[in-house]
Formats: sequence, structure tokens, C-alpha cells
Amino acid sequence: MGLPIPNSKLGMWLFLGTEIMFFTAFIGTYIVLYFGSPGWPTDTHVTHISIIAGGVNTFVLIFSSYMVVVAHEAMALRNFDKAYKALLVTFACAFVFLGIKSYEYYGKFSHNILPGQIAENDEQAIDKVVQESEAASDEWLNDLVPGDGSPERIHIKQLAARNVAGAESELTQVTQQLKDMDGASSERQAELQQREAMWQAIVDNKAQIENWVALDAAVTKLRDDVSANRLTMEQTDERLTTLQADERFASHMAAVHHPHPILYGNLFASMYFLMTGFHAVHVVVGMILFAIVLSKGARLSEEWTDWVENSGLYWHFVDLVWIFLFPLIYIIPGFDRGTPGH
Amino acid sequence: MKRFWCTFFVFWPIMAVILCWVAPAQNWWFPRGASGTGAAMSPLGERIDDLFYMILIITAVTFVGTQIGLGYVLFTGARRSDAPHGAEDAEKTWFTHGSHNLEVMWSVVPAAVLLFIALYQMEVWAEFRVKDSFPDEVRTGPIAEVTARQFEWRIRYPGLDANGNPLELMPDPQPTDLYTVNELHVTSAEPVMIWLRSEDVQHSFFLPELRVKQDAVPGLVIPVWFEATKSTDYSWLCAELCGWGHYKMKGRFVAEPEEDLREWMQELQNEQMDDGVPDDVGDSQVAD
Amino acid sequence: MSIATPTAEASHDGEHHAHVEDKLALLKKIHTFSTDHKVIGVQFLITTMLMLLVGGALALGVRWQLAFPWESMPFFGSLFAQQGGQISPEFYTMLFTMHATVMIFLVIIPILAGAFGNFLIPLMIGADDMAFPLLNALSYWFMWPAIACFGASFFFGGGPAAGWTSYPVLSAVQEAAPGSGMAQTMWLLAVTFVGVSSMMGSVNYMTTIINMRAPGMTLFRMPLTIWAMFITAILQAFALPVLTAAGFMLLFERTLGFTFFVPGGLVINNADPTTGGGQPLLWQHLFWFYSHPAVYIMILPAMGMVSDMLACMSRKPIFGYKPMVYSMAAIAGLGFIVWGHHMFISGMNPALGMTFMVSTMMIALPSAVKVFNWIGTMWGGRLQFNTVLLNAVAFVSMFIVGGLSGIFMAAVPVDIYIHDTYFIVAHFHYVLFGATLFGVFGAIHFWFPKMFGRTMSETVGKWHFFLTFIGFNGTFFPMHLLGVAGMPRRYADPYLHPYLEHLLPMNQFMTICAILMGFAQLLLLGNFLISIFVGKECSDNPWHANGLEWSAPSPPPHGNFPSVPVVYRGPYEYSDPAQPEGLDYWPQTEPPPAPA
Amino acid sequence: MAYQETAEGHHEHHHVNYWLIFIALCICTAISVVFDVVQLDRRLIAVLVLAVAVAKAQFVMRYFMHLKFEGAWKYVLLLPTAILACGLPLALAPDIGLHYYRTDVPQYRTAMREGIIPNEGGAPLEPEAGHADDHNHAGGDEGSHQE
Ligand code: HEA
Ligand code: HEA
Ligand code: CUA
Ligand SMILES: [Cu+2]
Repeated sequence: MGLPIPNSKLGMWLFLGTEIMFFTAFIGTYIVLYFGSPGWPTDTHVTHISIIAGGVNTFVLIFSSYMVVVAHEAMALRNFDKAYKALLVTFACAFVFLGIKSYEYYGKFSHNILPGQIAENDEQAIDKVVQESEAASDEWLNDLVPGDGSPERIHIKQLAARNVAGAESELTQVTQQLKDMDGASSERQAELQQREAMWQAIVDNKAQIENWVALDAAVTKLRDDVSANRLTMEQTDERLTTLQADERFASHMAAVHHPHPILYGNLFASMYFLMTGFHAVHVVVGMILFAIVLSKGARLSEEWTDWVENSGLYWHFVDLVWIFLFPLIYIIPGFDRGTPGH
Repeated sequence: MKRFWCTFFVFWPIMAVILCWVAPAQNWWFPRGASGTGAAMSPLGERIDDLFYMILIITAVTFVGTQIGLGYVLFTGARRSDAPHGAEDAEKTWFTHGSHNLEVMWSVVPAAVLLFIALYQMEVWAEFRVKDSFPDEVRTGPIAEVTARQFEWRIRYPGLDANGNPLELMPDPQPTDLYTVNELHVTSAEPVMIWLRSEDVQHSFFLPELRVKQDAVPGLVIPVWFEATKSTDYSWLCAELCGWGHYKMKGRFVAEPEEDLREWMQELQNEQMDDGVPDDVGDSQVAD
Repeated sequence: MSIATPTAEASHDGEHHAHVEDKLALLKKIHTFSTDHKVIGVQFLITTMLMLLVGGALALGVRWQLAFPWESMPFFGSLFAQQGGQISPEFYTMLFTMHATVMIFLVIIPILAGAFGNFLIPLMIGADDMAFPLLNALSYWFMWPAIACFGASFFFGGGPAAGWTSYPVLSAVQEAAPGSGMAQTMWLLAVTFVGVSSMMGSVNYMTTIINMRAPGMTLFRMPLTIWAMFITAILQAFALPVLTAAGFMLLFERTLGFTFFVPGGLVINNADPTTGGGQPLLWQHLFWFYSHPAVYIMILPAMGMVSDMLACMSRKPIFGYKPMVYSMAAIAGLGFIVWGHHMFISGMNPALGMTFMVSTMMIALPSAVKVFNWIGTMWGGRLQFNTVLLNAVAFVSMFIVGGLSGIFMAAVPVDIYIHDTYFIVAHFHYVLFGATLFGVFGAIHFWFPKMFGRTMSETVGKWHFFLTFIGFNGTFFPMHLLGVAGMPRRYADPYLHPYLEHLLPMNQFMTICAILMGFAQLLLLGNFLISIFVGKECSDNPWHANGLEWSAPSPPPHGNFPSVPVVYRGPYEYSDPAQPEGLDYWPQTEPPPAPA
Repeated sequence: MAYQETAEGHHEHHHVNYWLIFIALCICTAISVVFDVVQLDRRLIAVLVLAVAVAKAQFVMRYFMHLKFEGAWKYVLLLPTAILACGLPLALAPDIGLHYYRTDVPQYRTAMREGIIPNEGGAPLEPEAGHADDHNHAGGDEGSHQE
């Protein structure tokens, strides 16, 4: 006894019921956190939410959903060739969807809108500029003077680089010491060799090192001014712009982000990546389901009808989730863009 | 053997009832601490206890009733089991699929009882938690801010003005504030309120003798009020798992007459304001 | 003890005795990736029984510390040696966390749904297997990554340190419990794995029960066990995804820098202030949204099985079959709207607390209906005093205690005082061990003959019951008193507080009882394992029961029934005077007498 | 199983013009994007946009997922799910969406400083200068967060 539908379809529907609850947890959380966090970022310039991208993706998913029903209908009418083509289009749509999604993600990554990395107020934003500038400066130095990049080592390199004028004499000194040394501990020898390599690199890259020294001075000043509370965010931003405009170190400072505090930005980014991420995972699973059918190629036959129907149901569900994510993430928060808060 | 098992099942509820009966005398009941009797040491606590006893009576009656029922069916069932299937009428299995009237009865009666309990208690709950039902005395403001952290309590009092009267407690630390660690002094004259907050993980502010408990939630400032009826020391501990030291997170909770409290605060103020660096002392007292 | 005592003579109902079954058929496949629901059931059963020992051993560690604080623990201490076998506070936290985790996720839930659900559902509804046998096998094998992760969490760092409820911030920020490191992460992963396992199971059970019933097996002819399994599966299907979702969130928060539960500005263990924007209460809501329905997941199947056992052993129909079904449905429905009663004291909105209080009170109602109907079932029956009945009666008796203590906690003002004290610990051990586990013990004895064609030893079974019952009540009843005395739970050393000092002897008594109860479980395991080989052989229907499963051979072959069974009546027609042959049972498959 | 004969007959053809449904969905999407551009009360827009989403979901479920042609079981399955799905956010709202107790976290202070929410707690709005890190205070001040 039972319902007049096959087990596989019943099972799929029940599974979709559980999936609804799974996404309910995310979406419900998002809604209540949105209301519980006064000042949730809604300005799309700040959040880098692109309604166009979301809208196109909505369209792509709807179209793929349509293609799935076409495929299913064709299967039922035993037009396997048509079904195959329709599924191929669906698969391609899924690909496009993921492509656009990655483009959006890329935007978030390049603006560092990532959970746990976002400054939420001016102080944090200023601080982040300092930290990133220091990191950029360290990285540059580490490139110029190869070898161990541990903080202690970097510190030694910094001291040496600041003494670029005396580098040649230091180098001769170390070389001499190395020569004079015989029978001493190999540890000491290794240490001296390391220093020799360091000074050698400094001498070789003298011009560059001098540029670095200039940057180092600027960054140090920036840090000192910040910790003495002498800089506002705008001033910090200006300083950074100046540094980035300076052709001597422009390429190295390019990666430093301008101060860009987003109130509740970490929460926002977490929710964004959580919801769209799990949705994307579902898209990938759907693609696998379709890939299995597609791999049958010309051998696609009647026995796959249920499979196509059930993966179709799953795919429609993936579409459904997006139908709700689109207004919730892309449209509603974006209403009053430009004005702070809500 | 059947008789043995029947007795066995009747024996244990009897033991349970006896155990509960003797428990208060054995000091296995509400903590005797300050009262010596185990009675709650706050008016609200007394009402909680009353509620507890009321539920205890209801559940005890239910418990005894159901266990008697169980015992009865066991004994009669044991007797009947000797009889063969289809025996004389008296020993026959009662072939029935249930009784509508009985079902209605034993749904409606418990429903009424449960609904009664549910409605009856609301007032106490509201008084303890709903801000609008707080007693008037505590609406004027908190007397201290208690901040929980792993694994201690930090207390911030408002300082005293020139006349020795407490200032108002501001939401943020003031230079005049007074600090203690693990020691909370309150007046026993009237209900008082504190602000409860946590600096790291979740903790819980638990005064067993006063029947007060409230979790300290990171990010929230929760008002908790209580009234100690006797001037003495009470136990104060943490009731929410907060890490390895959870069990040892205890404090000294002192309720004392108004004058003693003033005196103590004055002393505290003198102590803290006396080392020459007026603006910083409060902080250095509680530095890590 | 007349009819319902298992006997070797099988002549009376020797339907299927043409073929001699290999009694070890199920056991022989236990290590294989079998898709046969009976093999999977037995796999689950044996795995969970072993896990019971593990979880119990951890509990004994807890009890040791409570009875002999800071004294070296024999055996165990040296296993996880810290300072000469002494239990450190971190270790204590890990002990009760893992105790609860193992008991709940690796014992109770899988033994009810996994072992008995799997074994019984197709047999009782007359199907040849589950709807999705492969998925079924996967749901068993997904237990193993979970077990591996739980196992790993013992050794990666000091073990998870946030209790089984895993409240953030403690569980979310590494600095808050420095020792827990990878262990807490592993724990979360493991919970996700058991979640996946249960998920696969529940979709499978629902589909099977809805779609694969034998002809004549209408919904209201299904045994209460099946109803219970069905409702449990529904609960799982709709509650579990929320926990899985929350688990992912906590996992990401812990490892990837996401933020959902940790607010900003917390200074934890002198580390940099946190920068998140989350809210700790969110986790509690999501967690209990699953974990309250989960406590009914942990008892409904036992309720169903106990109903079957009681009817059979009383030789009487279930009293009020439909009310029993409706009350289970009501428990499930209400079970979704009471989760807040775990958060009364947590700083939730007091008005919300009141709502949850009322719904919690109301959930006692269907439970009451069930209790009275069980008593009604036994009333006027011919009780067969065997191990099955004893355990089933213990279930009812203990459930009443556990349920009634729930009423105290449901009353919010009282919960202010008893929340997070041993009163709670007493409550849930009464329902979880006292009710569910006794039900499971009964079920093991009841359906063992179907699994292996032999019966378990009655004598050992009764000793096991006797010792467990005494040990259980000796351990857990006094916990009510400890709770009233204000002893908080999760305390490594309550005696640090003067007002609790005098409770030490009581705790020692409880520990002795716990050890007794622990060793009694070895009797069960021994009885189970040995009876598989040397138990008394029995007929296919040793209890003279009505259910469809008893019309299949023992153990049922692959495909279960020689031919498709046809169902003519409900499963509880015991002692029906209309039974044509004058028997006191009337199997569901027996065609009604032709009208004269 | 052998006697699960009921499975047949589900391949029968229902005449649905899927292309029309697809067009309808596209129009709905366009409408929601338009809402984003026009200036209306934002609460109204939120309701409208969600209504459009529900309408879209209706189309997808009824036609693409064939629910229109299924038996009564669809209600048994979907109604409880829908109730739970709506109930969960509703039940979370009083605690997470609103706040009964005063919230004191750095974000709130920033929000107060920027006038997004009224400064109810009376907390000072300007970040304190210098090093205040020995304030044992959760949301005590922003300055110390940079240490
Ligand atoms: C199988 C598991 C199970 C079951 C069935 C129950 C059943 C119930 N539980 Fe329990 N509960 C747990 C497992 C379970 N619980 C666990 C594990 C915890 C702790 C989790 C943790 O914090 O770690 C917990 C915690 C817990 C709390 C939180 C306490 C706290 O932390 O402060 C509360 C509060 O309301 C509660 C209430 C109830 C109620 C009202 C029932 C009801 O369903 C009981 C209904 C039954 C009866 C009432 C008995 C029979 C009825 C009659 C005989 C009729 C007449 C009765 C009357 C008129 C009163 N439980
Ligand atoms: C189904 C669930 C279940 C079961 C069966 C049990 C069984 C037991 N529990 Fe359980 N317990 C919980 C679920 C359960 N518990 C939960 C959810 C918590 C809350 C945790 C938290 O706060 O987070 C808890 C907490 C808890 C505490 C409170 C800890 C604290 O708050 O500080 C205590 C204290 O006594 C305790 C004791 C016991 C005992 C003695 C048993 C006994 O019944 C066990 C009997 C013993 C055995 C069955 C094992 C036999 C084994 C051997 C004889 C050794 C063999 C050796 C090897 C194989 C190596 N438990
Ligand atoms: Cu603080 Cu427990
Ligand atoms: Cu609960």
C-alpha cells in the first residue's frame, strides 16, 4: 500500500522537505540578524553587491529550470535526443551561474570583504591600513633580500636595509670574517653565511633598497602618527594614496586596501558567503546529477526517466532557494543605498 | 517469582517517597546556609519555594497514584496469568480496545491541572524578569555592575559623593567608580538591582539561598534584582559552564544593613582613592 | 508462565519449518557492506551496544571524580594519564561532554532508529527491504567517520570542552578553552556526520512506511512501533537540518573567521578583543530547535516498542490504540514549539519564555495519555513475568518519574532555581536511561529470537534487570535531592563550596550504585553475545505475538517473506474471544474464518 | 517491492505551456529589479518584492515541479514544512531581531555615534583617546581594540 508515486520521487520530495529546513535555518538567521543589527550594510557600493549579477543569475537559473522541464517532458515522450540537448543546456546554465558567482566572489575577495577581515569602525580601519602597509613593506623587503621570512629575520633585514649606505663595508667585513674563520663551529659559520647573503643582496639591489628605505620611513611615520591618535581616517587614506601614487613603491603598495569600515561587515560577509556558498554547493551537486545522465550520451534511455524527473525536482528546488535569496540579499538591503543604516 | 517482581515494583516507589520524606531532616534539601532551615532568604524565593511545594504535591499525588495503579495491575495480572486462556469469567483476560470516556477523563483532568500550574506561576516569573513588573525600589537604578569573566566576578560600584552617598551608576566606567573582585555587598533593607554582563563567555549568576539565577550573556546587559531578608554572607557561584574553572568561580555575597554598607563603601573609597594617582586607581585595582 | 514463554517445541505454529535457516545468517554478514536492512540493523545494534560501554565508562569517570575528588582514578586515569591518573578540571569537562555525546549520538539515537528502526520497519509492515537499501547501508557506514572524529577528539588537544550543548562563545573561540583546540572542531565535524547518517535514515524510513506497506496494512493497522518510528523520522527530517546548519555555522566560526554567534568586544583569555557581530543566543535557539525534538526522537521509538511488548506480554489489545497514535503525533507537533524551555534563564525575552512555558506544560498531556493507556493495557491482562515485561514496566515506571520532574522545570520560576543543577541531570537520566534504555533492554530480549532464532537467557536477563534497576535508582534518584540542595551540574569539585560539602557521602553512595549498574551491563552484553551461539532454539513465533515480523522465519532470509503477506487485522488482537481456534492471539496474516 | 504496482501511470502527459511559465518568471524577475529602482517606502517594497518571490515560487512549484497534478500528500508534506519554515524566524525574532535587554557591543556604539540608533544607554560616543586597555570592560571603548 502507499501513494501512487514511485519511491524515488517520494524520497526526493521528503529530502527536499529537509532541505527546506536546512535553508530555513540560514535564511531565518539572516533575517533576524539583519533586524537585530542596526546599521547593517545596505549600500551596494560598500558591500559590492551587484544587482545586475544577481539578476542575470536569476534569469540563468530560471532558464535552466525551464530546460529541465523540457528535458523531462522529452524523456516522457521518449524523445531522448531532445532531452539530451535540453540537459546539456541546463548543465551549461549551471556553469554560467557558477561563473557569474565566481566573478562576484572575486569582487569580494579583491576588496577584502571577507568574514573576519573587515574593519567595522574608523579605528579598526585605520589600524588595518597600518598593518597592511607594514605587511606590504615587509614582503617587498623579503623579496629583495631572499631567505627566511620569519618575523625575527625580517627584523634583522630591516635593520640591515636601513643601513644601506654602509652595506658594502659590512659585506667586506662579513666576507673577511668568514675567510678568517677556520675550525670554528659550523653554526657560527652558517650564521655568517646567512649574513653574507643578506648583505650581498642589499648591495646588489642598492637602488631598490633605497626605495624601500623611503617606504619604510613613510610607513613608520604612519604608524607613529596613528598610535599617537593624530590621524583621522581621511588623513590616513590620503597618506595611503600618496604612497600608492609614488612610483617608487606603487606596485608594492597596490595591494593595501583603502580604509573602508563597514559596520557589521563581518556579519554581513559571513551571511553572504554562507548562504550563497551553500547554494553554490547545491548547484554543484545538481551538476553532478546531470553529468551522470549526460555521460550516457546516446545510450540515454527510458530507464533514466525517473532519474531526470528527480534530479529535475532537485534542480527546481535549487532554483527556488535562489528565488528567495535574490530579493533577500540583493534587492531589499539595497533600497536606501547611499544613506547610512536603515 | 511473580509475587517477588510485583513487590519489587511496589517497593521502589515506597522507598522513593520515604527518601524524600526524610531528606529535609537529613539536610538533603534546600541549602540551609544562612537560614538554618533551608527556607528561601528572599520574598521572591519564598514564592518560588511555595510553587515548588505546590508542584511537589501535585506530582507526588500523580506519582503515588500511578504507581498504585501499576502495582494493582501487576498483582492482578500476575494472579490471572496462572489461569489458562479462556478461563472462568473472574480470571479471564479483559478483552477491550479502550474506553472513550476514560480517554476523555484522563486528558481533561491533567490538562486542567497543567493549565492551572501554567497560569498560576506567571506572576512570579513576570515579577522576576519583566522589567515593567520590577518592584519600585529597583527602578531607580542599579547599585552595581557585575561583570563575569573566566573565572571571577568583577564588580563596579558608583563612587560616593562628598556626603558619603552613592552616586548614580553610569553605563560606562567613571573615574569615581569603585571596584572589587568576587565580593558583592548589598543592602538588606530593600530590593536591589544589578547590571549583569560578561566579558568573555557565558556565565550564570547564581545565589542558591535567594533562589536567584540569571545567565550573563556576552554583549547583553541584563538587570537582575533580588532582596536578601537577612544580613549575612550568602553563597554565590556560577551556574553556566564557562570553561575548566567553572566549578571554582565563587564569590562572597554579603547582605548588610544600610549603615554597614555605607561604611564598607567608604572604606573601599578611601582605599582606592588614596594612592595618589586619582584618575587611574579604579582601574589598577582590577588590572589583570 | 504459560503460553508466552519461549519454548523449543515449535510444532504448534510451524509454518515455515520446511527450511532450516542458518541462525547466524545476519551475524555472518556483519562486517560486510550489506544492503539488507536486517544486517544493517544488527550492525547498528552491536555497534551501539559497544558504544554504550564506552559512554558508560566515561560516566564512571565522572562519577569517580564526584565521589573521590582529585584522587587518582584506577585504570582510566592511567589510560588518559594526566598527573598520575588524577582527573584535571579540563579532563572532567571532556569526560561529561564526551559521555553525553557518545550516549546521545552514538547510543540512544542510533540504537532506536538505526538498530530497531532498520530491523523492524520492513518486517513489521511486510516489505522485502527498505525503499533505498543502498542509502540505508550508507547511513550505517556514515557512523564510522563520526565515530572516528569523536575518537580523534579525545586525542587532539584536551578534548571538547563545552558540554554536549556546545554553547558559544566557549565553543567558538579557541582562546576560551585553550585545551580544546582541534578537539572541538572534530566534535563539530562528527556531529555533522551523525547528522548526515540520521538524515539518510529518516528519509528512507518515511518513504518505506508510506509506500511499501503490505496489502491490507492500512495506517491504523500499523503496530505502534511503526507509528513511533514514522513520527520519529518526521521529527528528525525537519529538526535535524537546522542543527546541521547551525553546526556548519559554528564550524566556520571556529575555523574560517566567520561570525554568527560571537559578539564584538569580548576580551577572552587576554587575547585581542573579538570583532564579530554575532549573538550567542542564536546558537541556543538553533541548537534546541533540534535538540528538544531530539529528546522525543530519543524516546518515541521506545514508547512504540514498549507498547508492543506490553500488549503481547499482557495478552491484551493495546488500550486506546488511536489515542496512542494521536498522542505521539501531538508530542511530535508540540515538541517543535517548546525548545525555549532550555533557555528560560539564558537571557531570552521573558514573554517568549512564558509562551514556551505554556507549550511545555501542554506537552505533558499527550505523555499522560500514553502513561494511562499503558496501565490500561496491562489492566486485566494475564501478565507474563519475563524479562521483556519487567523492562517494559520499568520503562513506564521510570518515565513517570522523569516526566514529572520535567513539570518542575517547565514551571519557569522553579526553573530559576533548579536550572543547571543536578535536578536536571536526574530528570534526563530518568527519561533517557530509566525510560528509553529500559525500553531498549526489553526490545533486545523481545526481538532477539527474530534475529538469531534463539532466545536470550531468562535468568541472566532477570539478574541484569534486577541489578540495573537497583543501581539505576540508587544512582539517579538522589540526584533530585542534590539538585534541590543546589548542587550545580558540570562541577568538577562541588565541595569547594561550603554549602555543598556535606553531600560528599551521598555522592559516594551514588558512585557505588553507578559502578554496580555499569557492571550489570556486562551481563547484558555477555547474555547477548553468548546466546547468539548457545541460546535456546525457538520457533518463529516464540512469544505468540501477532505482528507480521513473527510470521517470517527467524532469522528472516533476504527478502524477508516467502510470499507477500496479506494483512487482515490490527496487530493487537490478543485474547479475542472470536478467535476461531480458541487461541489467545490472532496473527495479522491469518485470514478470517470463512463466513459460515 | 512486487506489490507496489502503483508506480506506473505517472508518465501521463499534462499539458502545460512551460514556455509561458518561463516568460512569467522572467517578468517577475524584471519586476523585482524595477522595484529596486523606483522610490517607494522601503517596507512596502520589501513586502512587494517578497510577494513577487512567493509568486515565482508558486509558478516553479506548481508547474515545473508538477505539484498542481499531485495528490493530497503534497499538503501533508509541505504545509508543516512551510509552517516550521515561517515559524523559526518568527520565534527567533524576539531575541535576535529585537533586544529585550540593553545591548552593549562595539557595533552599537558605532551605530549610536553615527546616529543610526538613539543613544539610550547614555554611553559616551567619542572613542576615548590613549590606552584604556586596562578597563575590564566588554564594550568599554574602541581605542583598545587596536592594541
Ligand atoms: C528522552 C528524553 C526526554 C524527555 C522525554 C523529556 C521530557 C520532558 N522534559 Fe526534558 N530534558 C531532557 C530529555 C527529555 N525530557 C534532556 C536531555 C534535558 C537536558 C539537556 C541539557 O541541558 O543537557 C532536558 C531538560 C529539560 C528542561 C530544561 C531544564 C533546564 O535546563 O533548566 C525542561 C524544562 O522545561 C524539560 C521539561 C520536560 C518536560 C515537561 C517533559 C515532558 O515531555 C514530560 C511529560 C511526562 C509526564 C509529565 C509524566 C507522565 C504524565 C502523567 C503521569 C500525567 C499526569 C501529570 C501531571 C498532571 C503533572 N526538560
Ligand atoms: C542516553 C543518555 C545517557 C545515559 C545512558 C547516561 C548514563 C549515565 N550517566 Fe549521564 N549524561 C547524559 C546522558 C546519559 N547518561 C547527558 C546528556 C549528560 C549531560 C552532559 C552535559 O552536561 O553536557 C550527562 C551527564 C551526566 C552526569 C553529570 C555530569 C556533570 O554535570 O558534571 C553524570 C554524573 O553523575 C552522569 C552519570 C551517568 C551514569 C553514572 C550513567 C550510567 O547509566 C552509566 C552506566 C554504565 C555503563 C552502561 C557502562 C558499563 C561499562 C563498564 C562496566 C566498563 C567497561 C569498560 C570498557 C569498555 C572500557 N551523566
Ligand atoms: Cu563562570 Cu561558570
Ligand atoms: Cu526539552
